[in-house]
Amino acid sequence: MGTPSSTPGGKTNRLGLAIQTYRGSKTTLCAGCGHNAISERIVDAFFEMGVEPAQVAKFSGIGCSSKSPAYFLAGSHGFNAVHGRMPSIATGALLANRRLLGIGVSGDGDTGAIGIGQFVHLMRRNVPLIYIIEDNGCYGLTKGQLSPTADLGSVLKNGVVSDLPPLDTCTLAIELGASFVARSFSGDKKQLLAILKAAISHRGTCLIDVLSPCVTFNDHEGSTRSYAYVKDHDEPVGDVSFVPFFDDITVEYDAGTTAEVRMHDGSRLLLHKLAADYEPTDRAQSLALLRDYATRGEFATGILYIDPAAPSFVDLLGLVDDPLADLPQARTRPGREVLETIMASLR
Amino acid sequence: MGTPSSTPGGKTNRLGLAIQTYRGSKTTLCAGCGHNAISERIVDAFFEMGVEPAQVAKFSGIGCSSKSPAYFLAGSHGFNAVHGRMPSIATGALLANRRLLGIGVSGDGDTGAIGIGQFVHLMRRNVPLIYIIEDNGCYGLTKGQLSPTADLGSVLKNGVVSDLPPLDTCTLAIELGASFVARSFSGDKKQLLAILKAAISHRGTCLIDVLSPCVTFNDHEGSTRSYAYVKDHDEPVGDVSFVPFFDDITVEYDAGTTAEVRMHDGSRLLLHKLAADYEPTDRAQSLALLRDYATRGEFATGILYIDPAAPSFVDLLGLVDDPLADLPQARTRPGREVLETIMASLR
Amino acid sequence: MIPSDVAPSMAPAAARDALILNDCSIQVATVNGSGSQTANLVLIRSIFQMGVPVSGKNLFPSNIAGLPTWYTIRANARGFIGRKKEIDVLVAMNPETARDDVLALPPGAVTLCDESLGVHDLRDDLVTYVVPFDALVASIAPDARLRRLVRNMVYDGVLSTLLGIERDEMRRALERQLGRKPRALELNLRALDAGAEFAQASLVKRDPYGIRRMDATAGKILIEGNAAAALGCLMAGVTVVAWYPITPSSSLCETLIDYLETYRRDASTGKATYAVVQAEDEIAALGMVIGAGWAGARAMTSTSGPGISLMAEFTGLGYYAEVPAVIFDVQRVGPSTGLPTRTAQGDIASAAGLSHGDARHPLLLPHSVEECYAFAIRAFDLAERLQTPVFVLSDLDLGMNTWMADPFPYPEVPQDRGKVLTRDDLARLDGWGRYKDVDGDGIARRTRPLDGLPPTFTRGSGHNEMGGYSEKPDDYVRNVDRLSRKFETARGLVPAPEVDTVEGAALGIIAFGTSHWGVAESRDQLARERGIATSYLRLRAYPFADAVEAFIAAHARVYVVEQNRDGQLFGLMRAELDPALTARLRSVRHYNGLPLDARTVTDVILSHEEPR
Amino acid sequence: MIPSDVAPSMAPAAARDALILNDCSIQVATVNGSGSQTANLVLIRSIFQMGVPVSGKNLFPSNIAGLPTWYTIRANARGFIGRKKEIDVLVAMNPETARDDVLALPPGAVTLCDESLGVHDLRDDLVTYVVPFDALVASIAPDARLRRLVRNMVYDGVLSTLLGIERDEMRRALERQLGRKPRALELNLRALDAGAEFAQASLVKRDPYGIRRMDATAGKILIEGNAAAALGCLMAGVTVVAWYPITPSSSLCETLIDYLETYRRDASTGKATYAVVQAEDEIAALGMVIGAGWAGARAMTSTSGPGISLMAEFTGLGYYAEVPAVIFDVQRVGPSTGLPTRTAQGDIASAAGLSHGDARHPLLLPHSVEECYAFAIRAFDLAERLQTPVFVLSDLDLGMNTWMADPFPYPEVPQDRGKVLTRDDLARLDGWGRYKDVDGDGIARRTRPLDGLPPTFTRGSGHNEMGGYSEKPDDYVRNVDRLSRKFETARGLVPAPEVDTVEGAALGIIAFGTSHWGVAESRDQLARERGIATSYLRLRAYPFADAVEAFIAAHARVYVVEQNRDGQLFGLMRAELDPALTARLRSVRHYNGLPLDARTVTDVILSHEEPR
Ligand SMILES: Cc1ncc(C[n+]2csc(CCOP(=O)(O)OP(=O)(O)O)c2C)c(N)n1
Ligand SMILES: Cc1ncc(C[n+]2csc(CCOP(=O)(O)OP(=O)(O)O)c2C)c(N)n1
Ligand code: SF4
Ligand code: SF4
Ligand SMILES: [Mg+2]
Ligand SMILES: [Mg+2]
Repeated sequence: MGTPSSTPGGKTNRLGLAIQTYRGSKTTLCAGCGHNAISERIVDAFFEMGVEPAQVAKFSGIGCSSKSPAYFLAGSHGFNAVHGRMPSIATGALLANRRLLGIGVSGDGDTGAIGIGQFVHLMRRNVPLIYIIEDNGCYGLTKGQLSPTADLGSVLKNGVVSDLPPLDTCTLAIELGASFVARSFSGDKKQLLAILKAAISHRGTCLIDVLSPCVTFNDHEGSTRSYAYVKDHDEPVGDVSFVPFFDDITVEYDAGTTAEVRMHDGSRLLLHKLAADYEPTDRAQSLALLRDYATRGEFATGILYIDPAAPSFVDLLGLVDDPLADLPQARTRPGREVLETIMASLR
Repeated sequence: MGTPSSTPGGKTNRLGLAIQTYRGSKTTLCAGCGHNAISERIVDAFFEMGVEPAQVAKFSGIGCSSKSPAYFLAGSHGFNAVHGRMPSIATGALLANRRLLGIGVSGDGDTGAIGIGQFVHLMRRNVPLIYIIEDNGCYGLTKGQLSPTADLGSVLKNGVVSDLPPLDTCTLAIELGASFVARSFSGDKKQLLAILKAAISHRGTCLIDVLSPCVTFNDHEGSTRSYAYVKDHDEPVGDVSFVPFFDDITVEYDAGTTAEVRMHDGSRLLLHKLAADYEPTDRAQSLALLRDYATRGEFATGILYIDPAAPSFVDLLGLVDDPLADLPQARTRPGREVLETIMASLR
Repeated sequence: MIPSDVAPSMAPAAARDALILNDCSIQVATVNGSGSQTANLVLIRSIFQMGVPVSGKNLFPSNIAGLPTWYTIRANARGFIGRKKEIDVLVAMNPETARDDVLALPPGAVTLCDESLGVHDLRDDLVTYVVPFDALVASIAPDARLRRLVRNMVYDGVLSTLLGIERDEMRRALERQLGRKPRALELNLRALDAGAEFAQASLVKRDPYGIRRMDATAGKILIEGNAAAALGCLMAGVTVVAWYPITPSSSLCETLIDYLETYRRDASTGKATYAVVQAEDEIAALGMVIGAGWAGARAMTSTSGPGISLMAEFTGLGYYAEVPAVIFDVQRVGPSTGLPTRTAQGDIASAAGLSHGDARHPLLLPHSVEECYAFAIRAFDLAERLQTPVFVLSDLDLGMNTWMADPFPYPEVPQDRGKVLTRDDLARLDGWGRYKDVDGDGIARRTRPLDGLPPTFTRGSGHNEMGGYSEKPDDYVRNVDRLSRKFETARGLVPAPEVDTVEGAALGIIAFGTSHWGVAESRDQLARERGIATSYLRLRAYPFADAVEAFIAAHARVYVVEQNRDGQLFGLMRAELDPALTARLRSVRHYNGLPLDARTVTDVILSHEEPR
Repeated sequence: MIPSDVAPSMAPAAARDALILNDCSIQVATVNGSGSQTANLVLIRSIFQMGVPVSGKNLFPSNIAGLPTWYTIRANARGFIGRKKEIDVLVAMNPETARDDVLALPPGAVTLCDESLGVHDLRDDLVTYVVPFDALVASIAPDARLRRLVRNMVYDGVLSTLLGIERDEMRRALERQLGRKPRALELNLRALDAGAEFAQASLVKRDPYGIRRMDATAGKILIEGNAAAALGCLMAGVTVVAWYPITPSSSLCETLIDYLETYRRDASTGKATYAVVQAEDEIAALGMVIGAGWAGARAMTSTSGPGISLMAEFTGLGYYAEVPAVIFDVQRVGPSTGLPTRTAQGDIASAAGLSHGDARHPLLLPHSVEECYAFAIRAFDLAERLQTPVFVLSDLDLGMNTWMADPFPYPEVPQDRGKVLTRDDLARLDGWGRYKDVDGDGIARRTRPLDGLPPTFTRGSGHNEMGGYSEKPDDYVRNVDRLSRKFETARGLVPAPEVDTVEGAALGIIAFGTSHWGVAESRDQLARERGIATSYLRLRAYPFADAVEAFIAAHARVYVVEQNRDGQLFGLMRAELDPALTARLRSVRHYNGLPLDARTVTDVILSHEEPR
């Protein structure tokens, strides 16, 4: 059973492949988890763009989010690394074989906490990788601790309040040199799909921060439908080990408008979709815009910044056209005369 | 022999201490190294502010810069940690004893490369620490490799060119939540001293990026006086293990103006001193300004951003007034009745 | 309830007549996140309340919801509450695994399953009870969503009847769980009754297992090892906690945070007498602990394998710069991410020598929740006494599972803050040097910032006795030789092994931590089944006490039992003890991620002792 | 130069009449950054050019300029070019250390010093030559700045006369260094002459040391171990290099970069057939290497102790997910920052088992620049053959110092890319599984992305033979048991020890890496001075070959010589080998940061063999 997709079956893409080819194994994430919706959009995007699955390498760290590469593109190569260190693994692999199309999936904990160092340097290098943060403001897999992207004021199950300013990974990415920076919401099928398709065409780091609700642990105080509420307000459920089933949250809204999304726990998310004529090529303007919306408590969504001409790390290193991994010994082991020259110089 | 200081001897400060009390042991850094000038300004600042040396804790990572805490404030406590991890050591110590006045010295490699993760999170927490980056754009102690703050286009001795955008630690610090962010030049005695004194009065993270020339390894191609030039252009020196002696570079210029500083290797640094009436309390404005100058290839110097009201990490944690380290057993070991209550609840 | 509906063999008396009393393992196979925790806790608690020694182990997947999970209860009158290899009673609730679960049972085992699972006639060598779960819950809960929740309580009811677990005790246990939620309580009570009454009405007892009231748990508590360790930290007077979440250690710090919030706010001001930081990663967590320890706080962190690897560099700093730190390692299966929700004792080798270069660290090795508590307290004293990082090596089985214990004693020994120099000391000492060995025990005196004593400059680079920077060969040697001497001092300070020497036993067994539970029962099996007497040394710390060599010397062959592939303790012993003695050692290793069971130990020992 | 000025005893013939020919250690004590490298290289090169076996060791501080540094040359006709404990000839150039330097000399040693240092009459049991450096340089260099630079060449000149080092060879060596800088060359030649002529004119030879032309270096090269390893990487065909600077390993990657730039650009396009990344830290460096190795590149990194600690987690991933990687560890003194510019062999224990959980890694242990080169090549083959991280453990002494060697042979064996599945293989295999042990050697077949073969999903979490995610106990055990089997396979593939069994010797010595040099000479001392014959096993890799046990079995006592405090190799051997044999092992440890010298080994062995 593959991840269901919104694209009707039967159709094939320009490679003649059916959408099933782009699916992965059955998800083991919670029902209603935003991460699942993102996997579906990845399936759609690679299908619609007609990418050969075997050309793709999937990377991830550790977390619920980082599990998702198993749930899309079963026909692609996958490397599920250690916590927070996906960027270095991806960098090495993409240098070793420049023909790979790299897509990395990380979480806000995986990227924002333990992995922020590698994040910073991957962005700076503009490594050609689609880097998706499935951003739920918490640590899902370890059961709901606060992550660095948690909103100021969000509350842990045990009452701990997030009292530090949230990290804005998009702002950082733009500051640091990523050449494609976008933000979306897991439930905005159309926008997310469009962004992913654009990212597939871009050569350089594509940082896509996707707000993605954790239905099980994201628990905002005061919410009337939060898990804490369910637990503490004498509903008949009463078992802390019970994970309720939720449906996906979806949203559709127009460019230039703001949508209010209600999360499973009752909290709200304000999304502002950039206007259709927004020109995302001016770094300073993008940064100002992000800051602007953040001050208003809104998330600007869409492609926030893009520099199509920025040289990627592979370009910078001036690599040969063939994958380094494929070079035969004749091209990687210098001849006898080279060794002899060197030896002579040391005599 | 202590670090010489510009303040005339003989005088004492409000504690009745002479400036010698604020000096450290003899520097082992190269003659002319900007780091030495910074140590001198630290001596001056603590002397002039009349800080009790024993109240100060000095922290550092590893690097030439990170050696410098030994060269100032011999009467203060010091912890020279491991490479890139000074922030966590300082955080722990300052939580353990909130009365300590913390000053950390790091390098651009120590902070910008291996230590960028801890840097990000220290800034975010607004830990009450004066965090000085002695920024020379290279790794001094390991003999001149490029650091992440190296200017685009700077060249290593072996010809490797820095082709990645430099990290701007001030921009990052402002974005991340530091409440006091400044930039200066090691040779600008007046400005650096003023900034340090302001930092001593501030409670929260003070990030001070001090441009500080490495006279031995900072080697810009094309420079007519660079070390590479000396080595390759047939001057009679000819020994690669020779480290020439240089004098300190000093500069004095007025607020609101731009100064061109000639480095030992012949390269130039453009410093723009913020106008006297610059209001550094608007985050967005500070960020825009930084970006502006950077685009023009200039460094804005002065206090770039300050938020005097931001709660420090110690405030956020709501610690008791006494240092945690000093709490007697009576205040840290709950009484028998507590244990009994807990035991009863587990029966 | 009409008396005549009760099948005669299922009267309460029937259970009392069971052949095997108070000795069985019960496994509930269910789905992660489906909410069986209440039912399982009620089950274990009610047995506990009946005075029967019991333990509960949760075998769960590394995800949040939807995957198979197994909860296993072991009840044993004689206190053997380690994992039993064989499942005696299976409650099959998970359609995905039911077939495999049933096929894996030993002949004669009991299954309790829903007809719809289609497993009730898979085998004819089992005692199978078919329970119509759907029908039973439908009768109590009209709402479909609620049905999923109370479904689990039904099996508790059935088991209560089948095994003779007193329903009143189940009710009490349920009230304890859901007392503050009347509606939940009522519904669950109804489910419990429905299950129990169905069993009385429709099932004929055909299995030999029964639970009967006894008196082995009076006054005892039930607690997980992580909570016990957290309590120890609380009572030790921890002041700085820096941690990074990781299974199976997270609940240690999370429980500690709860305790601190509740019991460690200053009475007058409400302010915190502690600081807790969720660090950005394990490197930072240990850095904060070392910074805090340097400044004089009692500081700790807790983690698991991957975190231990990341802490290697800072541990070396703590060792070489001599800074106290307490590190809990709740071990899981490695290497790398491994099996994050399975238990192991695989970090002992890496923790003992963590860091590049020459470094050795004291390890405390608790085997029980009591020791999690006591060793936590002891770890802080040792860390400050020895001015070095001290590890407490627990594991998932101990840390996250529910164990019975005597109530924890209030710590009677005052905090040992170690050799912290006072003004008077300073006056007495002639020429204090931070790293001078005045007492010959390798432990030098330290100062703390702001105590008004001469400052020190602490560093991970070379230093001389006075604490000054030094690259001199002799200074280095003098310093690290003193560190070796200090480690010798540690040998005498860490918890001594617990030795049970049996007169005339040729065989010895050495184990540590949770391996104890399998070993204790295995010794019983060896003695009862084969008449093989064994002595036993339970190691409680590293470095090894002299008693270890003495123990080996007193036995012809000594089995070293542990839960890792490479026989890490065995290797450490061979490396450090007299080869004339270590020649007698044999390695028994168990490393499939499940808690060690007695039968495995017995089988391996017999394969050596009675080879076919 | 007027012939009559030459003191008769100082004619070239005088040196030729020296009592101790071609066997001395010369130490130049100077200040870091003062530019003595040219003079020292000329000194060592000229001796080398005279056909005399020689080595040069730089003892430098962990800073850039202004602190004491010592350069030591060892010349020995019989090839014993390890560090000599005693200094025979001291050139005192550093005012700060001159007093200590002179006081530390053994009686009878030679000092060459400036009058202004005030050390020439500190002792009367030395042969002291006073040289007026200031006056001599003033006569050649008018500019004060230049004087500082040529000053060093003056001592070369003096030594040339005193020891009989042919001045023409010095000139040749100088031309080689400064050939492209005529002015520098000219000035330095003048300084050389000034020193030599001063000595001829004014000094009377009173010491026994001399260098005389022989023929033991013909065709040989001089190179540092790091450069040799870099050459090995170049010839191995490395394609991805990720590194982070750290002393003493930086020059390995830096030299490699130079070689790659020069010799590995595509002939037609000028594009790079390699990628080099200066990573943000060691964690990222190894991550990139593992990512690249996974994708099929030959990838390497190099580091030293602190980097090894930081690489623990990723090394575990490489081991468990089975990804090739080559890691050079140029060891320095730990733990923590320790003594960054001093040598040690202190990482062998941590590298062997790096990672939490159960993990074992092959280690290659070069003792010479030849082996740095050869083992670098071999490491890539082994890493790909074994699909695992392979460590090459060099050290500062080997890596950063200048060693004599035979020219390196061109690699005749083609690259071994290991079991990489081709389409044909796939057709032949029935049911390929990424982690299936088809050949029984523990090594499964892998695919590489874009080879057009079925993709794999690689992970550091539990997996089954098919590469699928699994938490099943049996899958885990089967997998890690295979990894153990693979390690057994490694035992047969890594470089075998080099054994020199001496008929009738009761004593054996085991050593590895640079400890070889002290041991080789110590064996000579033991034989010549005490008539004690010793056999010798030089370990070249871990895991231990069977020959190790055989060697121990053949000797009554075996000394394990190594450069760390804890006897790490000794401990590893005791842990893994038969205790009946390891009872014969004795540990000889040297750990003050200086390269091991023969006398230390001899003294320790004699203290056991001939106790007073
Ligand atoms: C070194 C290390 N530390 C800690 C962990 C435990 N851990 C696993 S996932 C995770 C956090 C995941 O959070 P995030 O990246 O936001 O992913 P989510 O589950 O929320 O999708 C942590 C801390 C680990 N696997 N490795
Ligand atoms: C874990 C680790 N990696 C590498 C090193 C080697 N190292 C010492 S200092 C340094 C860089 C210092 O650069 P910077 O912080 O800019 O200081 P500077 O010397 O330029 O003042 C490095 C890489 C180390 N000590 N520890
Ligand atoms: S715990 Fe949260 S993040 Fe993880 S799978 Fe469930 S809903 Fe998604
Ligand atoms: S090498 Fe550079 S940074 Fe280091 S002390 Fe010398 S001048 Fe300063
Ligand atoms: Mg998350
Ligand atoms: Mg620097």
